[in-house]
Formats: sequence, structure tokens, C-alpha cells
Amino acid sequence: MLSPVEQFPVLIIAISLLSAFTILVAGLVNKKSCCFISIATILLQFVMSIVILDHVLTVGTIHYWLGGWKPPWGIEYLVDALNAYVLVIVLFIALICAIYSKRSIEHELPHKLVSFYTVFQLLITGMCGVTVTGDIFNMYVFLEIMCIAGYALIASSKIGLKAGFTYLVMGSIGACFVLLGIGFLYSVTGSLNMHDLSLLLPPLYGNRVVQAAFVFFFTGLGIKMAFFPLHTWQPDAYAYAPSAVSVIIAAAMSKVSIYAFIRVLFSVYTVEFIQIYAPLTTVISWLAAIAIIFGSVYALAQYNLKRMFAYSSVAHVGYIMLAVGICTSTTLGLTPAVMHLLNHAVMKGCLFLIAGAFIYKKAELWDIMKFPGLGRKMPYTGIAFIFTALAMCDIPPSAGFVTILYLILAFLEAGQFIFAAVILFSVIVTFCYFFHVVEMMYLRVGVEEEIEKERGEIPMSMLIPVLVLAALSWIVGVIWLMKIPFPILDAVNSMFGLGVVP
Amino acid sequence: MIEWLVEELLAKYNYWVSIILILIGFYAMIAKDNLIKKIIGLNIFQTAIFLFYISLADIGPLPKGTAPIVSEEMIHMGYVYVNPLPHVLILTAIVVAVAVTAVALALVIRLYEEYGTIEESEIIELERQRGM
Amino acid sequence: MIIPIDLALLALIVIIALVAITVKDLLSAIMLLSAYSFLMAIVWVEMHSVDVGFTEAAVGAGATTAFLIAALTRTARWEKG
Amino acid sequence: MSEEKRIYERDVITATISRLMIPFIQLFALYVIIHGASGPGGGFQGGVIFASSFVLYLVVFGLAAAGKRFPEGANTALMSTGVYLYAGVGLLCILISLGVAEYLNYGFIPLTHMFEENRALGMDLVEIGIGITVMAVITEIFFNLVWKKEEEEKEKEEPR
Repeated sequence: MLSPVEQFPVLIIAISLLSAFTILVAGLVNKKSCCFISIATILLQFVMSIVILDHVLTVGTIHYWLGGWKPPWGIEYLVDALNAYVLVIVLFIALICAIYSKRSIEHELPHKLVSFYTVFQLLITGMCGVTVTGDIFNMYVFLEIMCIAGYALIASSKIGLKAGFTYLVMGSIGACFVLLGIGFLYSVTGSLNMHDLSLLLPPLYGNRVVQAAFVFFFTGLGIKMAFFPLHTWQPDAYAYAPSAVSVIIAAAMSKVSIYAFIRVLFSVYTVEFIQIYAPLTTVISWLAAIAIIFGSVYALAQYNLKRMFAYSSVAHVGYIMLAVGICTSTTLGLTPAVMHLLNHAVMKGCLFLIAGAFIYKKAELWDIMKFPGLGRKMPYTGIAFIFTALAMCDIPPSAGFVTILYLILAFLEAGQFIFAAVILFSVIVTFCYFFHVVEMMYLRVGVEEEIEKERGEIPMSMLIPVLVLAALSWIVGVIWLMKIPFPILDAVNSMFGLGVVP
Repeated sequence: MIEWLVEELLAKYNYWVSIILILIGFYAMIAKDNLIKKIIGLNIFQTAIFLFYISLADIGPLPKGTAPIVSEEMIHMGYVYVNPLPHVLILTAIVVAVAVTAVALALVIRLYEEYGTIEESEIIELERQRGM
Repeated sequence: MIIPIDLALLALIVIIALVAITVKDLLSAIMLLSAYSFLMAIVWVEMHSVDVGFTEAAVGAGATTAFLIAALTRTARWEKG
Repeated sequence: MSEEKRIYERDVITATISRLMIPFIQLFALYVIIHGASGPGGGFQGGVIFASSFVLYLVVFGLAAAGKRFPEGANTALMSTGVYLYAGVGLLCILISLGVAEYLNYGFIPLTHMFEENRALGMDLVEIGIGITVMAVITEIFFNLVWKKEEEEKEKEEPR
């Protein structure tokens, strides 16, 4: 006998799918209603995800066997602390983005409201599916649903077409690699359930097929999450997508891909595999370190605001992967990585919301050189930008600071001082590029009469999400410092057998 | 040497063909300039992976099985059938493949309307001229 | 599974795949892709996976080809270079 | 009407043969959907075959005639109907079995008294739902790929 809460993982996906097609029908009658259906659905899903998180932390892991088939044979939906946490992040960002998109999409894609919200809802279905499933092939299918929706959304604006196609080609190659990896694992174990695989694999760690499968997973998911040498699709896609789409793909979709990689690394291949093949963590750490330096330096060179944030995202994917790479040699385990999933989602989500707000105000405001006087034209958005930029520059007690604090603690404990130096370098460069933007907005004087004429904020439905996320980028930091969500981190670390130095 | 050849190449010819096709598709996706050719390459790539999965189900220990359509009498008569699970996985993967193809083609049509060409290098050149 | 037929079909598939990505006429390339899918479907049916072979014949050789030709009617037919 | 007549005059053979073929293609598609549970085939394959009959109609009789036969609104409604049938069966099972049983299982639909028979019927319903959706989606994709719509032209005229 299951409690009703344990039915929620499957209901979250079913409701989202139903809503996507309800939007399609409602769009025939009334185009304006699409947005409200989407917001209502995501709100319901968000409440359900919070209930799931509470249930997981108080009662225990949720196992849902579809059709009543037991795990090695049937598909299992498995929600533990990490799943539930990522689910809450994804749905929160989706909620913010849906509220924001009402005016933004009406402005940018007025002829495509119905199809936009349908595909948006399918994207959320895919993201929820990847997070809740415990079956590796099911994860591939949901990953593809998510990415196909992502390709369509990025290419929905004219300037995003080329970026969307490039992403489609690279993403499909990544998906094919993941599919090959799954095939390799299936050929040696005969199982697709992640927990079952983690039990069957340890005797086979020396097998070439298993190792090749890992390389396929690493490459495929590396493309999906824009990890350093495979990030080439990412800056264009983030920069030229419609504003609301930039928010959801930068803040939520990349997190889901990283989650998928963490899940494969620690739930399918366990910590033992990483310890046997220790160079693996070295490779991940060094690639991540290069990603951080590369992303930060390239962000410094950009004049397109959204491109700058996109390169900054490359650096922050590097932060998370660096934390993953270091996790076996410290007592902190995955703590900084799991923390930064939330912190980066909130901060980068807010930054892309603000970039979208500037473009909403005036179409040419993607160029930093046209910013002078902007701070006085849009006072609230400007202040929100300053606060988020300070959080990105890791001023205590912001969200960015907490990540840096724990990352550096981890490096000091592991004795990897060079990575601490990399992080500090990145912080300085981050400060430089954000200072450049703030200087352009406030310290350079624009043409005065024009300012008086154009003063005016973005609409409330866009401003409130911006202010909420800007406030959260500091509140989250305080919450982490007060150690309120630490039960999640402890559960994740103990689940993967981390946090103990061998 | 000849025994090795027979064992490694001929006995597992399905896998070798599947690898060759994967490489052909991968090459077309990366190196071809034409966008429709890239999509053709993508289809070849995916189909080759499906061939790999089907070979997994089929090439197993002897005796080789029959098609996995099972009835009572067949079980009584002691028929062995091939593993149906990879088949089911590939059914799902085919759905994904056709969805990717459809989205890619829609993008190609819109790219052609926007730039008047489906050659990637020309599109990049046009984008550069527009200063993006 | 009859090995000579299998080998012949697979060899033909490889050749068709190679020609499909080299030929300059995109309509020919698409029709070759259709033939490729259909031969692949035959190979799969011959490997006892009737269900997948059936699907590939309907989807790969049918629907995908129809989509590709539909897209070709609204873009260019010849590959440059 | 006039469009159809003109094609008749031009391509008598294709028009006649496709008029003969289309009902049989659709009948085969229905067979594939219904027999999906016990043999090769199923909702997806049947839906694709059903859609291919519409594709044939479009190829032979032209866009205008096909657009009159399959209006976009009806197609959209069919797409959603299929998904409602598909997800509705599952949701109904969860709702009915909420106090009784554990997991999503099609056996709980109150269609007959036999649990196993219920499960088979539930699967058939799901297959039919998938079939309807796939048919509508494939038709819609093909029409959209061929058809240049007025909306897109309107969008093109507007400066960005």
C-alpha cells in the first residue's frame, strides 16, 4: 500500500504531458489562455515536488514500479534526495520562467504563442522525466524529449536558427553516444535498471566494454551539458534563443544534464570505479579547470551581454565538474557540486532574465556598448542586476560565496592548491567583466534628454521574477550558511558513499 | 592468424558492419557541408546503432532463437526465442529518431527561407556579413 | 539467420550508405537512404526482430523519406561543391 | 472541386489507384493497431501507416484538396484526443486503485470482471490512443513541411 505522495513522481510527468496537449486545444479557442494553463500546471508540479522532497527527507526514498513489475524487469521511478532536490530546482526555475515569458514571448514571438507553450511544457516533461527515472534507457528517452524540445525552442526566433541547428547536430551525436553506451552496458550485464547495474558492474570493472561505455557516457553527456571542449554549440544557442528560452536552458536544462552525468557516474558506476581508475578524476578536474579559465577569459572579451553570460556558464559548469572531480579525496564529498546546482540556477537564471528585460525594452540592447544611462532608465532592473552581479562575484554572504567557500575548503583539504588558485583567478575575472557592465550602465553618462523620454520599467509580470531571483541569490547563500538544507547534502553523500577519505 | 580472422572478423560481422556504418554516418554529420546530407548522416548513424542492438539480441549462445512471438504450443514444443527487450528499446529509439529528423527538417526549411542556401559554410559567411 | 544472405545484404547496405553520402543529387541521396532503411528492415526481420523490421519499414523507409522529400520541395535539390 | 478535376484529367492512373489503395492502407493500419498486443505492430506503427495514407492523398490530389479534407483544427484536436486517451487510462487506474493497490496497473479499469481481461483492454485503449496521436502528428508534420502557411509570411513581413 503506497501513500498518495509516492504516486507523485508519475503524476508529475502525466500532468505535464496532458497539459502540453491541453494547451494545443485551448490555443484553438483562445491564444491568451495558453500561458495561464502552463503557469497553473507548473505551479501544481512545483507544489508536488516540494511535497516529494519533504517525503524523501522524512520517510525515505520513493520507489515506484510502473505496472507493478519489480525493478530488474520493469521500469522503476526512483526518487531519492538528489532527484527531489534537482526536481525542485527545475520546477522553480520553470515557474519563474513561465511567469516571465507571458509578456516576453508575446513581444518576441507573437505568432507562435500556442506552439511555444506546447513545446515549453514538453521541455518540462522531459526535464522532470530525466530527474525522476531510475531506468537508464528511460533516462535516454526523456533526455531526448528534453533536447528535441530545446532545439525547437532555441530555433523559434530567426537569429537562433543557425545556433539551433548546430545544437541539434551536436546534441544528436551526444544522444547517439549515450545510446551506444547503454547498449554496451546492456550487452555485458543484461540489465537497464540503474541500481541493478551498480550491483552487477563491480566484477566487470576491468572489462573493456564497460570502460568504453563510460567514455561514451562522458562524451555524450559532456556535449549535452556543454563541458569544456564540447561546449562549442552553447554560446550561440544561449545568446540567440528568445529570452525566456535562454533562462530555462541555461538555468534548468544544463543542470538536468549535469544531474544525469552525476547519476551515471555515482549510481551506475560507483565510487569504487572512480577509485580504481583514479586518473579519471584527474582528467575531469583538469578539464574543468581549463573550462573555468577559458570561460572566464572569453566572457571578458564579449560585447554581447547574453554571450558573456553564456561563456560564464561554461565556467560555472566547470565549477560543478571540478567539485565532482575532487569529491573522492575530501570529506566534503559532493557538497560543493550539489550546492552549486542550486546557486548557479538562481544566479544565472536571474542574469538571463535581466538580459531578456533589456532586450524587451529595446531590441538593440544586447550590445554592452549601448548601455550608457541604462541604470537610470530602468532603476529596479538595474539594482537587481547589481545585486546578482555582486553575488556572482562571490561577495559574502551571497550564493556564489558559499560555493567558493566550500570549494576552497575542499581543495585545501585535498591539497590541490592549484585549483584554489584557478578559482580565485576566475573570481577576479568575473569581477572584471561584471564591473565593465555596471560601469557602462551607471558611470558612463548617456544622452540626458533621451533618458527622460525613455524612462520606464519593464511590466510587473517580468519585473517580479527578476526581483525574486535577485533576492534569492542572496537569501540562498544565507540559508546555506545557516545549514538549513544540509540534510539533503548529507543524504546525497551517504547515498553515494562519499565524504569519507579512503 | 586465419583462425583469429575468422573468430574476430567473420563471426562478429554484424558488429563490424555496425561500426563501419556508425563511422560513415558520423563522418557525414561532421564533414558534409550540406545540411540535408548532415540529416542523412544522422539517420545512418542512428540506424547503425539500432543494428548493434538487434545484433545483441540475436547473436547469442546456440541454438539460435526464433522471433519472439510466443504462444502456448511453442513453449511446449521447446522453441527458443531471441531476447525481445532490445527490440522494444529500439522501437522507442526509432520514435526518437523520426522526431529528431522532423525537427531538423523544419529547421532546414526555415534556414533556407532565411538565408537562401542550405550549405553550412555559406550560411556562416552570410551571418558574418550581417555582423552577428 | 542465413549467413550468406545476411552478408550480401550488409555489404549492399554499406555500399548504399557510402553512395548516399557522396552523391551530389540530394533526391538520389534521399532515395538511397530509403533503400538503405528498407534493406536494414529486411536484415532485422531476418534476424528475427519482426517488430523492429516492420517499424523501420514503415517509419524509416516510409515516413522519413516522405519528410525528406517534402523538405526538398522547399529547399535546393543539388549539393554544391 | 475544380482542382481535383484537373488532377483527374492529368493523372488518371495515380488518382484511380490511390483512390483504390487508400481504404486498404487504412484498413491495414487498423489491423496493425488492434493486433499490436499479440503480434508485430502496435499503436505507433499503425498510426504511421494510417498517416501514410493521408500523405499519399496529399501527394496525388494536391495541397488544396488535402487541406480541405484534413483541416488543421481537427488534426490538433485528434492529437490531443489520443494523448487524453493514453494518459487518461493511466490516471483513471491510479485514481481507482488509490486506496486498494500499489502501482499503476491497467487491470483496475472497471470494464469487465476479469482482472487480466481488464489489463488487456486497457493496453488496447492505450494503443488506440497512441495510434490516433501518431497519425495526427505525422500528418501534421508532413503538411507543415510541404505547406508554406500565411502566418509565416505575415511574420516574415514584420521587421524584427
